[in-house]
Amino acid sequence: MRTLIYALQTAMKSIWHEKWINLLTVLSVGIGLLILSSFATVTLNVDSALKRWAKGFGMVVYLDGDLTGKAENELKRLFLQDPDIIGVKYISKEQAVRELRRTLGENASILDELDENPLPSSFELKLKRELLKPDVVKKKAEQISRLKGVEEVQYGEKWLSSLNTLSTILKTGAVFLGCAILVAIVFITYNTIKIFFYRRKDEIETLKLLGATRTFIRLPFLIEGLFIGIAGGLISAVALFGIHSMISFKGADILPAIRALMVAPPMRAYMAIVIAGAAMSLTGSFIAVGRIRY
Amino acid sequence: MRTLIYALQTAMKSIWHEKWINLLTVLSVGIGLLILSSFATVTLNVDSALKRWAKGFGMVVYLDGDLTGKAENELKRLFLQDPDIIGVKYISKEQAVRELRRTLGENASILDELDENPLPSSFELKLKRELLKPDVVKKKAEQISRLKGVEEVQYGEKWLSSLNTLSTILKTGAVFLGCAILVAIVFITYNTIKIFFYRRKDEIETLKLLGATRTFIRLPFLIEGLFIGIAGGLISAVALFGIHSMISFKGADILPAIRALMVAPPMRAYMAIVIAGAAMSLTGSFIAVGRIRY
Amino acid sequence: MIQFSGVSKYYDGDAVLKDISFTIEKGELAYITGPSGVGKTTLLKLIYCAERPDGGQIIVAGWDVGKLKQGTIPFLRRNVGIVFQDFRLLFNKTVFDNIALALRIHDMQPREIKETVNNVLKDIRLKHKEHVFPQHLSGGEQQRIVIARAMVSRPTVLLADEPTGNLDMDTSRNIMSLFREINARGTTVLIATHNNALFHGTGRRVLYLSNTHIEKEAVG
Amino acid sequence: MIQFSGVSKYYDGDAVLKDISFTIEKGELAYITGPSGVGKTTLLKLIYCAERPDGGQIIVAGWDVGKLKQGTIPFLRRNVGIVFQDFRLLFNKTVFDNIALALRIHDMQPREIKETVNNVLKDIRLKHKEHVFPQHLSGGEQQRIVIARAMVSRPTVLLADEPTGNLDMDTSRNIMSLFREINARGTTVLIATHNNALFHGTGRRVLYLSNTHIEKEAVG
Ligand SMILES: Nc1ncnc2c1ncn2[C@@H]1O[C@H](COP(=O)(O)OP(=O)(O)OP(=O)(O)O)[C@@H](O)[C@H]1O
Ligand SMILES: Nc1ncnc2c1ncn2[C@@H]1O[C@H](COP(=O)(O)OP(=O)(O)OP(=O)(O)O)[C@@H](O)[C@H]1O
Ligand SMILES: [Mg+2]
Ligand SMILES: [Mg+2]
Repeated sequence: MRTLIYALQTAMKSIWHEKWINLLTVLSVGIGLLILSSFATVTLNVDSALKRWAKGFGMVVYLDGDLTGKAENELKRLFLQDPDIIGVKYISKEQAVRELRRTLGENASILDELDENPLPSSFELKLKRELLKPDVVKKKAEQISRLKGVEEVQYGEKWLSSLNTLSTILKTGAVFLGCAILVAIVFITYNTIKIFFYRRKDEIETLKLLGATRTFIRLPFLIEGLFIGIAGGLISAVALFGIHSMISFKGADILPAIRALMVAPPMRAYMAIVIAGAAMSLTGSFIAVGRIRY
Repeated sequence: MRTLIYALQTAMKSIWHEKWINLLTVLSVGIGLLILSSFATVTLNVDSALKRWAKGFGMVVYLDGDLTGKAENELKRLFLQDPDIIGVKYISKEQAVRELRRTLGENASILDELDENPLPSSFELKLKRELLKPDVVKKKAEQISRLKGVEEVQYGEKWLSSLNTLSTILKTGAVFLGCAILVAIVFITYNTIKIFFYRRKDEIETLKLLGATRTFIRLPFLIEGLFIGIAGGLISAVALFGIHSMISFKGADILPAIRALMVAPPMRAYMAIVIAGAAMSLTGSFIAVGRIRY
Repeated sequence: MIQFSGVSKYYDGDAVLKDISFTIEKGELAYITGPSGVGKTTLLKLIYCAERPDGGQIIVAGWDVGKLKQGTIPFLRRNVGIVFQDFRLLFNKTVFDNIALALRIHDMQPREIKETVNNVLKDIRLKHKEHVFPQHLSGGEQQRIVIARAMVSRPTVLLADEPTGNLDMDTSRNIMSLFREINARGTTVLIATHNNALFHGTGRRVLYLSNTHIEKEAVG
Repeated sequence: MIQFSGVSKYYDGDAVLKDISFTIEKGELAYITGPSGVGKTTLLKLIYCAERPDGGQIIVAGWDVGKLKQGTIPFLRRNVGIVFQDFRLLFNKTVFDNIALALRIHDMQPREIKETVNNVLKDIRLKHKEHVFPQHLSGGEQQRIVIARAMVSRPTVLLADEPTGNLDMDTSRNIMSLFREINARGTTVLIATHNNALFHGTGRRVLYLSNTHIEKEAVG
């Protein structure tokens, strides 16, 4: 108990005495954590955006112009029974024209001149999320296009594969960057605690000879490392919150949808940053202090 | 001269002897430089993309349907004389229909049913780059819309202001991140060199008493710092090149335009990374070694 | 209290101590002497477990020192006060804190520490240097601080390695009487020195070390 | 060679040396003595500019030491060999490299360094410990290495602070004859010690330091 108090005193003295180097360490750790957590947030956001898009991803099945209502119903039943398809939406010729009119906007007046509706009726199918892999979708589309009464199947082939690649790239990048920064943070703390350790090397040698236990020797360094990690974590949590708020505030001017789209890191995530910082710094300190041999 | 050789020997010995900590320092410096240069590259790319878009930014001036050819020519002359306008393109009713046809794609057949062309003729104006500020463009648009024979002026108001904000945010972010990482890199080297310095503190005190000059004492540390910076810079230059190649290769699958759009960092930029790394690390070492007082 | 039975110690294949046996009883004050490089410091290091014997058995205050586990070593050392030949003072702590440290390690209460340290500073006549840093002390003053630190925790065994190497005759006499005082209070004291003057006429036991073995044992 | 004129030195307001004047001629071998804490080390430090005088003038080998610029200090020190009371050996270098360092600082060629160091190692009878690290040497052996390092660069002035504190009588005599030899080759030698036996009967000049001033000057 008195050992803990003494260790706290020693750590506090050292933190104050070496305030500049400690401050820089805390800032470096904070910057590292901030980059890490920002990148994680971006990945999270992009991924959730991708998921949303994927959710909205549909296949459009254009029907033969001369298909009877009965045949159309038959097809609909078929689609509804298919376990891979989770959503079936029928779009009649009339709805198709209305949509085109909306797309044309100002120029919609040209449609008034038409005598007959040239657009086909269609189904919009939604596939199960699990199936949204480029090749699976392609196979499904071919399968459907071979059905009787189906004129053509359209889907965003390019986009689907792009989204998949982008998501993979981002996640791989996040893992790599994460590891790199993790190592860097552990190392930065290691480095600083090692400096303190070397500064007190003679002292430690003497303490050992005077009968100090390992805990007595190590504790001040570990406390100091813990402090650095927590302080760095807090700084980066605050900074992340600030940046996030700023972007969702400023960003809303650019793209009003951004506010709805953006996933805010939950409270737990902020705590996780601080805890991660503490854990990394503590690890660094542990390695820096090393095995103490008498 | 012999001092330099001896310093090189000492530095080399230290680099080898402390290879792990040196490796970690080099990696940390490399990661920092990589993040910095990646961000700079992204900013550069986004900025250049923005500039391209801005270059393509045009105002569309729709004309009254009943305007005579002479009146149209009069307007054109007016636009050509305006120093703010650098490009004037006339789009006749017929061209407008052709463009719409292309936009409609498959559904273009509906246009066949039209007896008369309902689209107005128009001018596409390009403004000087310097004027592409949201409020300036707005004023210009109002001014033009007041001209006789002009039905309406359209331009991407939203987009223009978005691009501006995005560019500003990115540049500010780059500057902030740049400073933060610069400080972090200088600090990481400082830290490592300081460890070496403390390890040899007794040695240095003794060297001073034996009559060693400041250069003799300092040189090995500076050489070691320089080595760390150059190695870190090389690592991050190679990594940046790799990532860039990978993205422009993989990315081309997603968005073929990406290859044309992407600005590759020039050879000079890679050299700059190495030099910047060396400079930062050298600065860190300099601070770590500090003023030597006898 | 200290018992060597057939102890040997080799450095890089060369024997420094070979088959050494002797016993220092509880409450004794004894000397080890011999020329430079004979192994006096090595012998003391074996006692406080800074070196391990290559053969034989060492018992100190009931501990079998040669077989001590790493984690147990601190507890042996708390019973052994050491005056190091190379001082080992902490230059970033004041004289007071240097001595107090030995007591902090013993988990003593701050108030008690203060009193005890002040007393011992008076004993070595350096109370006025209490708040000074060791590097601002003369060699002799530093030596006295080391002695103070070794005895402040009232160890059961006190080892002193060349405790008067930096002291003039007057101060030496003063220090030696301090050792006698500590010894009188029950502490076993073992002093390593090459200075015959220290033990001449004291009537204490002297072990003469010479070429890896104890050449003779006599009364000083 | 060494000339003090009215030199004073205060530490925290207390005078350690006050209005001290003396001259050591070129080629002389002299002693400074006095009890522990009297200021012997301080006086030597003033000579090699580790401390600055608070008054008076010190001339060493033609340099006005008190007014030396930071950048010039190394060049003074290359002319002064020092045997430190606290040794200051480098524990991460072998005995050979410790001594060679003094020559590297002097920008000597590697081949020449090797020869010179080997010769001096023979002089102090530690050639067999050439590749050993200092922490593996006994106190007395370390002391001899420090002496070797101080004289290997053939300085014009040699300062020795308690050079026999860790040595037995035999080794001490050996070391003292080394000093006489160096002196005979033309080096001015100044030895600070509290050990009267060192200068008794040598016929050399002895300065007795006592309570901030030179109490008397006599022939040993
Ligand atoms: N760690 C070590 N490794 C190798 N050799 C060592 C080590 N420690 C001591 N020695 C050698 O062992 C011998 C005895 O050393 P020790 O320090 O015990 O002598 P000592 O009697 O204390 O001498 P002194 O009076 O000079 O202090 C010396 O020759 C020394 O060089
Ligand atoms: N840097 C310093 N700051 C303050 N006081 C100092 C400093 N250096 C020495 N002193 C004090 O000055 C006095 C003289 O010290 P010095 O080391 O010169 O003595 P000395 O004659 O060498 O003694 P010894 O024989 O014990 O080595 C001592 O009382 C010491 O405490
Ligand atoms: Mg010894
Ligand atoms: Mg002294």
